[in-house]
Amino acid sequence: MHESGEVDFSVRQLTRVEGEGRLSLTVSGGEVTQARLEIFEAPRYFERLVVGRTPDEVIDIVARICGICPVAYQMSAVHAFERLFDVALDPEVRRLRRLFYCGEWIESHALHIYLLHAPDFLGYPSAVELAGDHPDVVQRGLRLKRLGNRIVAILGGRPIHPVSVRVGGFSRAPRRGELDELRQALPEAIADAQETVRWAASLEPPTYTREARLVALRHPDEYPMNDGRIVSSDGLDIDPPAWPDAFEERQVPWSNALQAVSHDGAPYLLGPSARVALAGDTLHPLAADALRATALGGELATNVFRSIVARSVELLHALAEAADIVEVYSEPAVHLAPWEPRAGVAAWATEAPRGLLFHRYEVGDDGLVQRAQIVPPTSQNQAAIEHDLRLFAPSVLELPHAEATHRLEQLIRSYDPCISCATHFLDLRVEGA
Amino acid sequence: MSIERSVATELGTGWFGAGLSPHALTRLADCASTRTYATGDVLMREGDDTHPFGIVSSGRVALRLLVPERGAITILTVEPGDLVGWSALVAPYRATSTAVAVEPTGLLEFDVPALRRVLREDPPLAATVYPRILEAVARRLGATRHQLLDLYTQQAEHVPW
Amino acid sequence: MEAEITPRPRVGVVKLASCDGCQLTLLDLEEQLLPLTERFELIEFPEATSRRSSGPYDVLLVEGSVSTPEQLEEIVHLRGQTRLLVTIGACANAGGIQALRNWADEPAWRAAVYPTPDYVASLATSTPVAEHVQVDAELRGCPIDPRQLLELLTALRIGRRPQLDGESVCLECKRRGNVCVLVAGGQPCLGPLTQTGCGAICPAYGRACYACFGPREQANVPSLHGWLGKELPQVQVDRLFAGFNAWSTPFRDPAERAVRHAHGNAAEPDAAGSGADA
Amino acid sequence: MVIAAASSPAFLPRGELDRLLDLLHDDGRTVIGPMARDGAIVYDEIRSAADLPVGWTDEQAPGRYRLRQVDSPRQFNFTVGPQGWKRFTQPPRVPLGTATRDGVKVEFETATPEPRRLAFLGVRACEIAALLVQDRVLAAGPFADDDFRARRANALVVAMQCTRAVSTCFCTSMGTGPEVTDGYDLALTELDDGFVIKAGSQEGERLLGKLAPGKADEAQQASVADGVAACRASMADQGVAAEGLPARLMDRLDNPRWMEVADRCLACANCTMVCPTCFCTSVGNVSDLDGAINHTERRWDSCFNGDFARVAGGNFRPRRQDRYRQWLTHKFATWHEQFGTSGCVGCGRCIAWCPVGIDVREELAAIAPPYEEPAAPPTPAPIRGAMLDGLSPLPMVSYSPAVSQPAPLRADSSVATVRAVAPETADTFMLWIEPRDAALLQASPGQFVMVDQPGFSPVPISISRVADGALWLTVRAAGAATQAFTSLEPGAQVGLRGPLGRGWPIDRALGRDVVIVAGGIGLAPLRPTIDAVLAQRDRFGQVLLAYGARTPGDRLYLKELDAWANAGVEVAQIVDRAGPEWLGQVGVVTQVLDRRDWHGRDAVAFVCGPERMMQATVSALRTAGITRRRIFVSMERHMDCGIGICGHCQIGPFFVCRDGPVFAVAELGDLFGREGV
Repeated sequence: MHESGEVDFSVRQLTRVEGEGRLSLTVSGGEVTQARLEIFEAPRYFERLVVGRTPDEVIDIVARICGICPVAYQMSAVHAFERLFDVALDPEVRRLRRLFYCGEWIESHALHIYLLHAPDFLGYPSAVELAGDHPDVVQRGLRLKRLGNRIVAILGGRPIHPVSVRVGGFSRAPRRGELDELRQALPEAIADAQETVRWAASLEPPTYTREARLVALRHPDEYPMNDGRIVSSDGLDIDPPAWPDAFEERQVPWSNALQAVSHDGAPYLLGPSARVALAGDTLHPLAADALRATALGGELATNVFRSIVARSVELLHALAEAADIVEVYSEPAVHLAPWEPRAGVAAWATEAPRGLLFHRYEVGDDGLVQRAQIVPPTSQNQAAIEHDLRLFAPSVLELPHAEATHRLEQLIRSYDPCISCATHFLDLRVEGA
Repeated sequence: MSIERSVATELGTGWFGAGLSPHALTRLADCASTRTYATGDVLMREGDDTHPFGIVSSGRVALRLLVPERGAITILTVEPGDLVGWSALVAPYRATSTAVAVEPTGLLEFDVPALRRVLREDPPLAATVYPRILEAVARRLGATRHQLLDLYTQQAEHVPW
Repeated sequence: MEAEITPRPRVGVVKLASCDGCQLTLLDLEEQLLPLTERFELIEFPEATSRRSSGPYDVLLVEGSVSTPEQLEEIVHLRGQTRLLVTIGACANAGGIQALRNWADEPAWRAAVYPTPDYVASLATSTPVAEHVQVDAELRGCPIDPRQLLELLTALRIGRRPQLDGESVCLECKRRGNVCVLVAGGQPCLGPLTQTGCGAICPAYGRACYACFGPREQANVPSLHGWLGKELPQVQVDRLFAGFNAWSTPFRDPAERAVRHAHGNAAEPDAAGSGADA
Repeated sequence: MVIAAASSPAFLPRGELDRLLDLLHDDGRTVIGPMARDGAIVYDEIRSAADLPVGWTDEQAPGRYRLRQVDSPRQFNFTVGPQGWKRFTQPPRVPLGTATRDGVKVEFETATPEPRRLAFLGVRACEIAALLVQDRVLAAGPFADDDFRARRANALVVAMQCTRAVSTCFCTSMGTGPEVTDGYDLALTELDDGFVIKAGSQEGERLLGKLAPGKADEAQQASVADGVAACRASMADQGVAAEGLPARLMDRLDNPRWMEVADRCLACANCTMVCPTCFCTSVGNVSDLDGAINHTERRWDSCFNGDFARVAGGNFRPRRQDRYRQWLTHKFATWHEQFGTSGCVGCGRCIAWCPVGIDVREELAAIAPPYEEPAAPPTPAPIRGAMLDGLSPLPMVSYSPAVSQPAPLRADSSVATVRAVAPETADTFMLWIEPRDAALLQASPGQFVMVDQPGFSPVPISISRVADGALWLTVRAAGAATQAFTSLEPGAQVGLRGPLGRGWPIDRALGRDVVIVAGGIGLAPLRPTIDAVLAQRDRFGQVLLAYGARTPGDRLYLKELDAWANAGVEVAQIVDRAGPEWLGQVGVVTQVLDRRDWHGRDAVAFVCGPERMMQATVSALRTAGITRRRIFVSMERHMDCGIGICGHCQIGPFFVCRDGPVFAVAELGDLFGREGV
């Protein structure tokens, strides 16, 4: 149909993702010759901003890398330092840290499922229009999102860039009574989340399957968040600080975000789909049942458009686990364990809502950071996204332009990319043979 | 004779002449005469090298400056009892504004060269006259300062919308 | 009811160099979100909607600092498209944490983070929006406070002056009944110099305020700096100001000393950097 | 009864303290007492003696407070913490009411206080003194705060005498402690094994009767006396020279030390927040998205805030040094004139909790040291009611001083309807409103009203005339709220509160010459006086109206100016600048007064306009022979909320909204025209 030679499709900036990116895709004679996700993040040099700062200052600073998942950044950093300094956490504090992370997962997943992703499946430009026809759906999403924010706010003072995470625990632990509000709200929220899984599973995805290399944390007796080992679908199993032994960052001319790949250059996939696939056996019973009921288990890993289901299952898991934690919670004996700085390498990875988040800090004798490396999930998923686009593009080229580009945007949104970066365009350029 | 006397009497009644010795009054009266201006008459123009100096006895004189684009702005009015044209006694003896009668105005006007001569020749007289002129000028200065403050304007608080 | 009779102001939400947290605060208004969209027309908000508009806007909420050549062009263009421009958050108001590079050797930093620095286009500085175009109002904070955002929109709608106090954090801290972490805890708290609006969160959570709402009017930095300097080394006190509002005028001197102390001023030998150390 | 009991103290063994708490609980009281939390002693709910901070003691110094555990059975082994009882008698936030708007209709609903029954446990002598100061400030006279009254009436005071002091304590020099002398229901003194207890009120008697403790033996009474004496002795060298301090302080308003301390002061307001007597507040609005429902709340504010003195006419205390001086002079000097007591009780909180350790004792010693012998006479502070001296009263309009001019503390506006809105000049307009309550029409010339639009802060507006059932208001569209008036349609409703304040003493002008000098919009509050004079022109001597405006176009009431001239008022108009078409006077308003002479004439002057204009006018009038006691000025530009006790409009010992806006220049003394007061 493009016999007239060069046809130039273009749509405006990629929307409903945190941050913006541009994709340029070149097709010659039906062959995709180039598929690039171009990230033009205005560099903010966080790896340098943390140099010369104390561990606690670093925790405040790295949160600002992302307004959607600040807790993840605080968690990877605080665990890295606590491991280097051999800080023994009060078990209640460890539980609070999980509750804290649950809060962010709930807020972030609800945001993406209902406000960013759902409009794709139901054909609306945004949740605002969606709310016009399906108010109950959007209200449910907002209710869930609000509860996630409340959890983070109760523990950390505010939902965005919370303030209480310190090396050794929290600057303040909530009194048991302060969690009553959550005890009351969680049962209804769990019901909402169960409904969310059913509803998400009923959304018709484009047909597209592929095998991908999956990577996630895995812990013998809890669903991966702050703790565990890095495992992959092809047998990798390492301690988080060993991340650099298995992966590396490389820079490509078209992106301000470094891309992470295996040393052999192979892309890999992080996030809900990967976690469900690699650690599904540690899901909360309620989440496991809901997942089983969808009968989509296998497809979650092979059809990226189904990530919304994986995300919903994790949303339910986070709520169910949060409910368990607040039920048994009692104020920790020591909410802030004492610690002494020590020179060395502090490295750890935790599971951000979007996938594995690796931090590595070189700490000097003065206890100040000398060097830092931060590898966000999206920069690790980049290569996988480009790989997927390459495979998926041919199947949409014959579609009407609007539909084709919509599918491509949807594919990218399925990854819930978190790229705090500057404004650019998604260009779909097709050159005739 | 009778004219001079009336001039002297008139001099004596205003604040300017009040307290002046009979001698002083006569000497001043000798070089003064009454004169009337009709509404709209121009007593002097800004920059005039020679211009009248006198005491307004009735009516009102407007002192104006010409501002490009805004036309003639009245910066001060001279009321009965007040001096007009004081610059005639102070170097460079050039009119500092344009003076226009905005009402039929009576002026007790001095023969400036004569007055200057008298003041030069009679230091004691000068010593009683100049402070009075200084007082008038000082009062103008004070008034002008307050006008500069633009007291009655109040800047509205900034509301972005 | 009012919503129908009055025309809906056309609102845009855009970002420069930032973390998205401040614009996310709009979505975090949750139960107010849909009522708001009935009263304001969100014509541009890429993070939330695929419906786009390049203006003109009645109100434009701008997040983020100006840190690339493109952003500089963009903000000048956007100013021309909007009646009111409101900066939201420390990045837009003061340059953000990334403004620390304003005292450092930017190419060296770039080299330290990126193996091939030339691929990256970036200005040497990260600066507040107000350094480039006129700003009509600002919401402080890293991130902004949802109640203040709501007050701003409400005031805009009612036509009143938004009630955004310029007082110190201490008043709200005391109203809340917190115990002063500086006087009773010996923690270096910037609350006395910091503009209120957050609700005195940090002291309420047992830690010192780190001035994420930026300096308040007539912030007496030298006095508090001197007082804290009696207990702490100067570099440590300086570092307190090298935070999310480091580039704000009252904080600049100590912040600059802190950055220079941490980085020196030249490209460092190790600048080939962590980005490549895999 | 009380006396007898007080004279024969009893002893309550430590173990039986819970019996007292149970008694209080049985009376349905919530007991508030000391607790160790977050590194300080704070006041919170005490369920049993176990909640008390056993073994904790405090160390305090300028800018420093530390709690320390010591080996002691005592439960009250500390002095005052950061919080005063103010927290419970005048809480940080108090809902005032709700204003609703539905189309043109408005409604105002005032919140009614329903305080809990409380018992304050462990109230120190200085804190009792503070409660008594609050009583004078918030509960005495017509400006009483109902909310405070209710809370205070519901609180029982269980005092605790101090047997130790810290370095920041100076109650002895302020004469407020350490002995507990009055203002309590029960008073305890802690010994190692228990408490010596006495009653100080009928209620205390009753409780003591139920408690039925044994008598305190000599040894116990002796150790109480010794303990308190030792406490007093320990404060010997850490006081304030309070004798004659008010006059000394007001005499040192220009001391360079004010600038020096301003260099250290952070203006963070902590001193005022922890001060048990600081009472300043502000009113905030919380509106729904449409401004239809607006909740107003009153919250703690501070004279250290940059915008605290931002009132109708601008910000009168822009500099830190102005604010520190305002606080210190009010607390230690003008407070006496306002409330017959010092505002300071010597608790030392402002010293300990100042983030940079500013010590008021040091500042007072440096700024207002005792006079060298021979004592130089301090300039007398302004005299209240000075305006009445030398003016024989003649009955007509009864001229009422502030105290008989009650104004409600709560923002309970009543509904009024807009009859018409019309432009008057380029930036001013006329607003005619009909109050639903006719009482609001009973205004005397010079008074003002608060006009309240739901969602906006109320605006003080001087009444420019009361006629045919409406208030005539002349408004300058200067801010958002006044701007909003311009769009009001006839029939629209607004809230109205007042008439407020002390107006022009027209009755004092009977049989005398009257000089009225108005600058700009300052003519508005003076128009009623002209109306009053013309109503009985023959009862006054010569009447001069000198009216200065910026330009001819900025003059108000053009037609009336001519009418007045024809009715026997000499109307002299003068403008700052004019074009050639203007044939009238040009210059400043004082030129109209130049060379006029009222010496030996019986004249009274009424002046209203911008500060500088009033200053120039007053000096011109004095030159012309009218004394400061016969020159009355309206400080209307200082007005803010018209609540009578918020502190925003304060000038020296006066709250302009209730003591003014009209003052005799003699009353204001050298505060008139002074910068930053």
